[in-house]
Amino acid sequence: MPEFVMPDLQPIMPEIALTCLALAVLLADLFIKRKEVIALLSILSVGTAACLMGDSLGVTFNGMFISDGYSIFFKLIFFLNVILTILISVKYLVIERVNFGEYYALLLFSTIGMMIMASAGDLVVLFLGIELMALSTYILAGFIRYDVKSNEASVKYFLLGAFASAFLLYGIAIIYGLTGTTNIQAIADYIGRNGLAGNPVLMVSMIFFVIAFSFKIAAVPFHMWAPDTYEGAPTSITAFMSVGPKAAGFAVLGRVFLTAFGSVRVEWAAILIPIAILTMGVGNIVALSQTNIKRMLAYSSIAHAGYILIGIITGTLQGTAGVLTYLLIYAFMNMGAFAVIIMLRSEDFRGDKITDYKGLAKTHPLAAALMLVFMFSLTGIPPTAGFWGKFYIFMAAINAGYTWLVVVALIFSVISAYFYLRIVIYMYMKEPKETVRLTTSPTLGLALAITLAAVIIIGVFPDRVIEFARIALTGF
Amino acid sequence: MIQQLFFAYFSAAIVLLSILVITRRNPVHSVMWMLLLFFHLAGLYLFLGAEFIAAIQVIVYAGAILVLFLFVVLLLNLREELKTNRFITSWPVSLIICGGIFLLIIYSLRDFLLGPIGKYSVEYVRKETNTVALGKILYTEFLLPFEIASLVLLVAIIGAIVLAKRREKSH
Amino acid sequence: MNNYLLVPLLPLAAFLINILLGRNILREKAHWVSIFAVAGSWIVSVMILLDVLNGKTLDEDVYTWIISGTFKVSVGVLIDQLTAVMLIVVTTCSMLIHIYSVGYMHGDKGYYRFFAYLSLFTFCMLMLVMSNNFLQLYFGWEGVGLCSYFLIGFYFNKKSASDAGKKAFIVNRFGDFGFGLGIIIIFLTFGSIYYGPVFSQAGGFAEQTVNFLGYDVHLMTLIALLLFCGAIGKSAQMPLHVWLPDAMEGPTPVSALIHAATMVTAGVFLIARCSPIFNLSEVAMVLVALTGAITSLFAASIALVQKDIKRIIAYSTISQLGYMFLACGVGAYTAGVFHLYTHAFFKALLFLCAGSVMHAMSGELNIQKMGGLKKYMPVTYWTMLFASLSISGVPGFAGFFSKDEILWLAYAGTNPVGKLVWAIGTIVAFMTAFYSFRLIFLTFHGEFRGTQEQERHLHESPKTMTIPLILLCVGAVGAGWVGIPHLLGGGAYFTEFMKPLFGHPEAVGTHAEEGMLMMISVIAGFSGIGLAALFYLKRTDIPLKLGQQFSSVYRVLFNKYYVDELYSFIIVRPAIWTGRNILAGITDAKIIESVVNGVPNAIGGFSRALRKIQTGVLHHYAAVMALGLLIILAVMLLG
Amino acid sequence: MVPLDWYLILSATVFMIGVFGFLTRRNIIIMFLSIELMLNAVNISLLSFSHYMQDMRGQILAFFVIAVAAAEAAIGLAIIIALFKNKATVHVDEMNEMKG
Amino acid sequence: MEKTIINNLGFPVLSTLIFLPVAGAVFLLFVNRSRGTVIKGVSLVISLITFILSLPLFVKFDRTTHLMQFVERHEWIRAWNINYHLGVDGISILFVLLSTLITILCVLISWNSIRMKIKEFYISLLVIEGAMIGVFCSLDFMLFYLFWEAMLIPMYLLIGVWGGPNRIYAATKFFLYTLVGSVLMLVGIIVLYLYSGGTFDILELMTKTYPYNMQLWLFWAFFAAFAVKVPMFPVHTWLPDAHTEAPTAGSVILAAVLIKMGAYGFLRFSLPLFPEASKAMTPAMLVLSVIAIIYGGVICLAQTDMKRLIAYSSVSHMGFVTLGIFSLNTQGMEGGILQMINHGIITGALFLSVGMIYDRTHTRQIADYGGVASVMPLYAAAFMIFTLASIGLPATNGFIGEFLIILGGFAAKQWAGVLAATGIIIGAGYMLWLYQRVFFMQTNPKVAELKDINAREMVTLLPMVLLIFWIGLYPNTFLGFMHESVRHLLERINEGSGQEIAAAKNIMEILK
Repeated sequence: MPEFVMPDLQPIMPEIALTCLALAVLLADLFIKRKEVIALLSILSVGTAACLMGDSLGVTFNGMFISDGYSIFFKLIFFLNVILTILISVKYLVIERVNFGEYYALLLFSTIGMMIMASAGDLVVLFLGIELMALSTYILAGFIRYDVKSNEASVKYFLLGAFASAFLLYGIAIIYGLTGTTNIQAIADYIGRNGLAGNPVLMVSMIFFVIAFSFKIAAVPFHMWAPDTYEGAPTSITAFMSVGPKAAGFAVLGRVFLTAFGSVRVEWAAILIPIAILTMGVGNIVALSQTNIKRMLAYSSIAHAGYILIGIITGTLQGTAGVLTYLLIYAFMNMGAFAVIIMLRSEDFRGDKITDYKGLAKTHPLAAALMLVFMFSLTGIPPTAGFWGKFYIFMAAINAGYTWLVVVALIFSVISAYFYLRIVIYMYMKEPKETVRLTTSPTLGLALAITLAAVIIIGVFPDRVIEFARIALTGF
Repeated sequence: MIQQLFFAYFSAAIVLLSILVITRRNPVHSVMWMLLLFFHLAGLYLFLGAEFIAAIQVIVYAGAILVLFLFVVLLLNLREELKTNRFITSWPVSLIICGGIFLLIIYSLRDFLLGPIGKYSVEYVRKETNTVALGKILYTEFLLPFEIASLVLLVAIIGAIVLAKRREKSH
Repeated sequence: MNNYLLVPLLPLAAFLINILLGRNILREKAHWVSIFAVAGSWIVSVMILLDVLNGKTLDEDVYTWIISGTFKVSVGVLIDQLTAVMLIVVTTCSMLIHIYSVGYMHGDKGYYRFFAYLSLFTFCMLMLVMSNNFLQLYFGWEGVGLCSYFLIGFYFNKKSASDAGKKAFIVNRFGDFGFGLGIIIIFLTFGSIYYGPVFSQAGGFAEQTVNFLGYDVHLMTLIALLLFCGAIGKSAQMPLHVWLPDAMEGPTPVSALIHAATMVTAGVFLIARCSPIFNLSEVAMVLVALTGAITSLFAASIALVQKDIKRIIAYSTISQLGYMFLACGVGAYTAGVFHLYTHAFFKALLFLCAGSVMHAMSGELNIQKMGGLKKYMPVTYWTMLFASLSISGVPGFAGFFSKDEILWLAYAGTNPVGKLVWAIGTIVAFMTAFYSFRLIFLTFHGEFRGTQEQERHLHESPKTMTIPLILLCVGAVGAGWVGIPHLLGGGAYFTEFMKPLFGHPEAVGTHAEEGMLMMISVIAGFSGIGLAALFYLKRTDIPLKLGQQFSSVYRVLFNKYYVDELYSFIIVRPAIWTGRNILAGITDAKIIESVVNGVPNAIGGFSRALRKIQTGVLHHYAAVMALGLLIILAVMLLG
Repeated sequence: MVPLDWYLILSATVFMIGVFGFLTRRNIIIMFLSIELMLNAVNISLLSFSHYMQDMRGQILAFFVIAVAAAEAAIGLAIIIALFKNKATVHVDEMNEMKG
Repeated sequence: MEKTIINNLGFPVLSTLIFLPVAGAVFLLFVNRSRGTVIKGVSLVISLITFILSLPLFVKFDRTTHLMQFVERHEWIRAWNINYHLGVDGISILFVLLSTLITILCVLISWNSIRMKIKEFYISLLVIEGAMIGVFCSLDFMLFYLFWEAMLIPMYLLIGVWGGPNRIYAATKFFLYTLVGSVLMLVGIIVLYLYSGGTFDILELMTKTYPYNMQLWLFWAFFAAFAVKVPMFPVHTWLPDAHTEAPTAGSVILAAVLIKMGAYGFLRFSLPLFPEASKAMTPAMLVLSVIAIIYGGVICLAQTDMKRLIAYSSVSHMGFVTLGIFSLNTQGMEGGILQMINHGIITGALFLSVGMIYDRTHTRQIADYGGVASVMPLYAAAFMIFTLASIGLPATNGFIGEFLIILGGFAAKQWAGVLAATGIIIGAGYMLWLYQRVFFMQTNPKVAELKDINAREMVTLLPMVLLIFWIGLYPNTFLGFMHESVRHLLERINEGSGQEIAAAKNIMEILK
């Protein structure tokens, strides 16, 4: 008969703080008219959470909540993601005429969900974290209520999301039945102890997990929602989704598969390798023939998921570190790209067609130059940050003996060069048809400055990031 | 023996009702069948010694969620629904896929081995009622998930408001 | 030593000055620089000759040109009898022709350019003859080729001229291809490309056979023949003779200097220079002899029917060069060089006279349209007459002695084909006499057949042109006297002079035989002259009749045996055709590019096809997910 | 005593019926109901596990499932209403503004 | 890890050479784009300073050792033991100098011909210069790869933005072609790194020996990258397009420096790292080289576009270079390296010249010309010199290189030498034909009014002319740099395997 003992709240402080602050933001929205203030508040609350994360190492709620380097790194990515999203949203929401305070609150809740996912030590927590993140994102995707595309985006995302989480639940149920526990570590021990490796039922549950997580990271063939949702959702949310939930998905994927199913790596690697190849292939190849830049970046983000999966497949610390690094870098460069895209949006102009970028270098050299950098970074050309992400993962893969997989990945990345270059071609090598008017704002400028600086600096001095990723994984 | 019969009835009913739920043309009917289905499920749960969940199934699920459905269904008048066809044209393909998956799952279940037996035997639970036992775990071991669940519900509320409530488009 | 270097450097300086300042500053005074330079090097050459006569030879490096591993070569100077003779020939002709050009090129807009090129040519030629190693020789070799390219194409606005220049250069490249390989193999054989070590070690490899491209060949033969390739090209021997007739597009002084007196004889010089190697390969010798003989016959036969005054002389040059090769082939290097030396004078003279004629005829070349010029331009007439006598081998004239010595040594020499080539040589002697005098008679005797205003404007050329003619004429007549054979009570000084280099050519035969052969060749010469006189002075109808009777033969001869057509058919056209249709058309455009562009296009198509899956219908998305699940389950559970 | 497998088969059956409904019905509400079916199927197996393992966690899980189901229902129906406002249809296959 | 000679000048010369242009580019970012002359002036000054700063290398270089000189070494990425490690030896130094010189000329030649996006143009140009020098100085594989790839971006823009009508196709082709090659090299690099127990340091990697099979794989992986850059047959088809479409400066840089990187890569990496594999692959390489020589030459005969013709001639000349390199003996290799420089100078000069006349007539079609010599005598003279150098006339630099290469090639494989020599004939054929069609014959009315080259253009061409004769008449200045490094490289290749192929000693060895 366990007596109730107050659990140690130190590790979970960031989450708690952020939750309270999010609620505060929600309330503040009621009597603050200037939404910029709300945005500022949200950023501050994220900042607070980040500060609290400093000394939050530890495991609590009897193993249900793990705050280790791994989760902290991911949380940093989430913070980064949400802050940049807020920065690029401020002006954009006004343009889209949906300038409501809930937006920021939901962003924060979604972030909390991701944080919980990252440090979930128990499948229940994990599941709830996913739901928290997902539900908020569904709403955000459909945030432009009067816009059919936005509706459609959120409907598709929601229905398929619910569909996928049903599978996740089924998986959890089965694993529970097999092991009698939902604690990830315990599952790992149980599988190890009772030699469940190769048990078909375990396999089935594992496959269900694969589906659910693949859905979150938009891996082929569970990616179908991504292009439509990315295209329909508000651009700022597209940016948000293309980084945050994806990263969170990888967080849980890594946690579950490397810990719980660590002992049956061979099996799930056999599942993930084809998925990874398909993901890179479909993502890169279909992106070639896109006409809408948001959609193109959707496919590009699918492709990137493919590269990152390789890091997971290796199952080594090096590979995992690669995943962390890649996601961090990806956050910067993708956010940057979306920031530029948002600039083109103005009241009377959607500006999400690739053809809208014709001659941008002539009309707006600076914006074009920024886009150039981000595109080359996404391609992975040194000396941009994107290169080091790929490099890290590929090195890990080769080290783990997956040289052929790396060659495949590299071939696909060459293909990807083509559609990233298309943007450059349009911007630099074609004549502008009509002059697009850029809508800029200080916050947007700030976001661009941050991302650009990061892409370049990490590109030239990646040492810090790499070291950080390595340190984060000590004891994982 | 009696148990088998009991189970046989419930399972048969459940399967039948589920089929009805997804095949009815009129959503109202579907919801109704769903309602009936939930009661049967509740019964099954009782049979599995989960009184509390059975109760929730009836009160929350049937009582709240389904009614919500009903409201929505009635809110959107669906006259044309009754004319158009209910399945997408390519439903046989889906049928094959589902059948395949089903068979494979069943096939895998052959060698299912159950996890460790815990202490909550029927007698043990009967000593302190199911609800109490549940509550104890819920508020000690599963405190964190419980809190998170509350957050989830909160988000749901906000979301519902944001999406559904009329509000003049802010400048 | 140092002043020896003046020989090549003065012309070089002249070239630089002219090319840099000529256009704007010197203009029509350009010739002074060149003439003084050449005169300077002529004087030095004479000093060198005297030194050599006093038995003072020299072999020194000036500076190191290339070092790479064991491969080392410098720019150096080698002075010996051969060099000395060549120096005299080159500088003398060059100087006289420089002077002649002053009058000939007067008022040409490329005046300075002309003299610059002449000086450059002189420089290269001198580098060639003074070199002490093969690579420097090659340098001069290509250098003179370049100058001839420039000078042939001097009137570059004329297509024919620029064509001819290009042709000369490329045909020569074919020869140099072999020459270059020869040098490489020499280096690989001897580990050096200096004459000294090479020739001294050559004996050691006399019997060496090596595997070349899979065939076992006699090393020395291989080297000799490769070098001979170069010689053939430069000296316009068959089958690479085609460029020389076209080279007549250039100004006449050029034809005289480069395509008669000096450059074309470089081939002969090369073989003479490499006699130690050639001597070790009988095969090579025979081949050289035959090539020479056949070429001379072949060229002479063409010369019989040509109408173009310069072409006639050009073909006669080819045939005379054939003579020299013939000589070398039979081992009579001395005779070959001797003929080279005499030929330089009378052939240069012939050309200059032709030039003078053209000058008077305002550029007319067709001898059918001339005639009776004797009274208008006596100097030209007499000098040309002497030259023709000399070339026809009329006793006492320069040509007689050299030609005669060649024939005698061919006959009496040890070369297996000696007798044969002697026979050919004699026939050629006859033909030579015939066409030379055909030229004289048609040009200077009889009635003038040109137009009225041409006739009105006929005149003797200016002093600057006639004086060189006279001077050369002296050479054409007297140059041979340094080599009067013992038979005629001469001292055969030339042979003696050359002995240190070539030794004494062994000839088995009595003075009687020698005398008889001499008679035969003299008869051949005179009969040729006589026949020409008959045809073109008395019975001027015969040639026409013959022409009609043997029209086919006539046509073949007139069209130079269609060699040009043949080459363009088997080499030039196929090359361009392959380039355009096979390589550019098929390999690049069709094969490689179809891959290079095909792959992206295929991917693009695939992409468009793959897009179709994304139907936008939610059910399909879910179905795809389910399908994925099904496949994974199936593979993992059943597979 | 009913063998556990029966329950599992039942749950699988219901689950797949739900999946089938989701894959084939055009009406968004019914699709949604299908998802509810799937969740309930999961609950069946959870509870049966918990019963046969004599372990409470299963029930707890089922409890959370229901909670989440409620939340999803709220959001989902809200989304449906929002959609219906813009585009008076509940037929999901008619929403293909975005494709390719 | 063998010792190196630390930079003995007062300042980090190599870093300066690399980053001064980059800094210049950054500075240009902040110059108002309307101030065209300022931009040009700045870039001219920068490139001049860079050149002047590169001269100490030329003077202070110690020719008596093969060791790396002017070395700089700083930690860069500790995690992977990647270092910022620069240095030059006899093989690379000349390319550094060439790069600094060529850039000046490119700035000059673009002075009036580039009219739009001037700012971006000169920024790209300077960045390229930095990257080029970086490639030749890097002693760390990742650093090398970084510069190697970084080069692509500005070059891509150079072709794509300021190029001819078909520029986008050409630029994309160039970019993807090169990328395909270099990604395979990346795999190779990583494999090396892991095998060698975690170092990217080239000098350190060179001290190790690798199993034969691995060598083979890696050789081909690197081959993919280098062969494309060279370009070797059959992956040469990007070159004609790139050259034809690129602006003059672009073509010059491509021809003069960029395509040298491939051959340089063979020398610096393939040969010393995979000696056995290289030796095993020599026949294949020689065959490809010979094909390139003849193929490139013959195809030139079919060209109607000047730049395209010169581009294909580059294929042919680079064939000579690779032939020399893979003849694996002193003469061949030194000839190869020298020929790289020569080709840089000659073809660079040819493209400069074509650019000059293109600026006047805006046509590259040979048919549109004729008789130019009579209207532009000076230009014709300069072009003649370059033509002669290109067909390897003695006393020009072309001769030295080609002769040494043919000598080396013949010593390695007779047929290689003989076939390569035919390339000289073909070369004379197409170049002289080109010259005749453009400069000789009746003056084409289209060009009757042209003005002769002005002072700026003369200044642009003069250094090339001087270098052509300098190398032609006294090549030892340049060969002197190589001897030690080449000797050491050959030792490295021959160590292990018994037979000595370093120097062609006696015919009996070669003609057996």
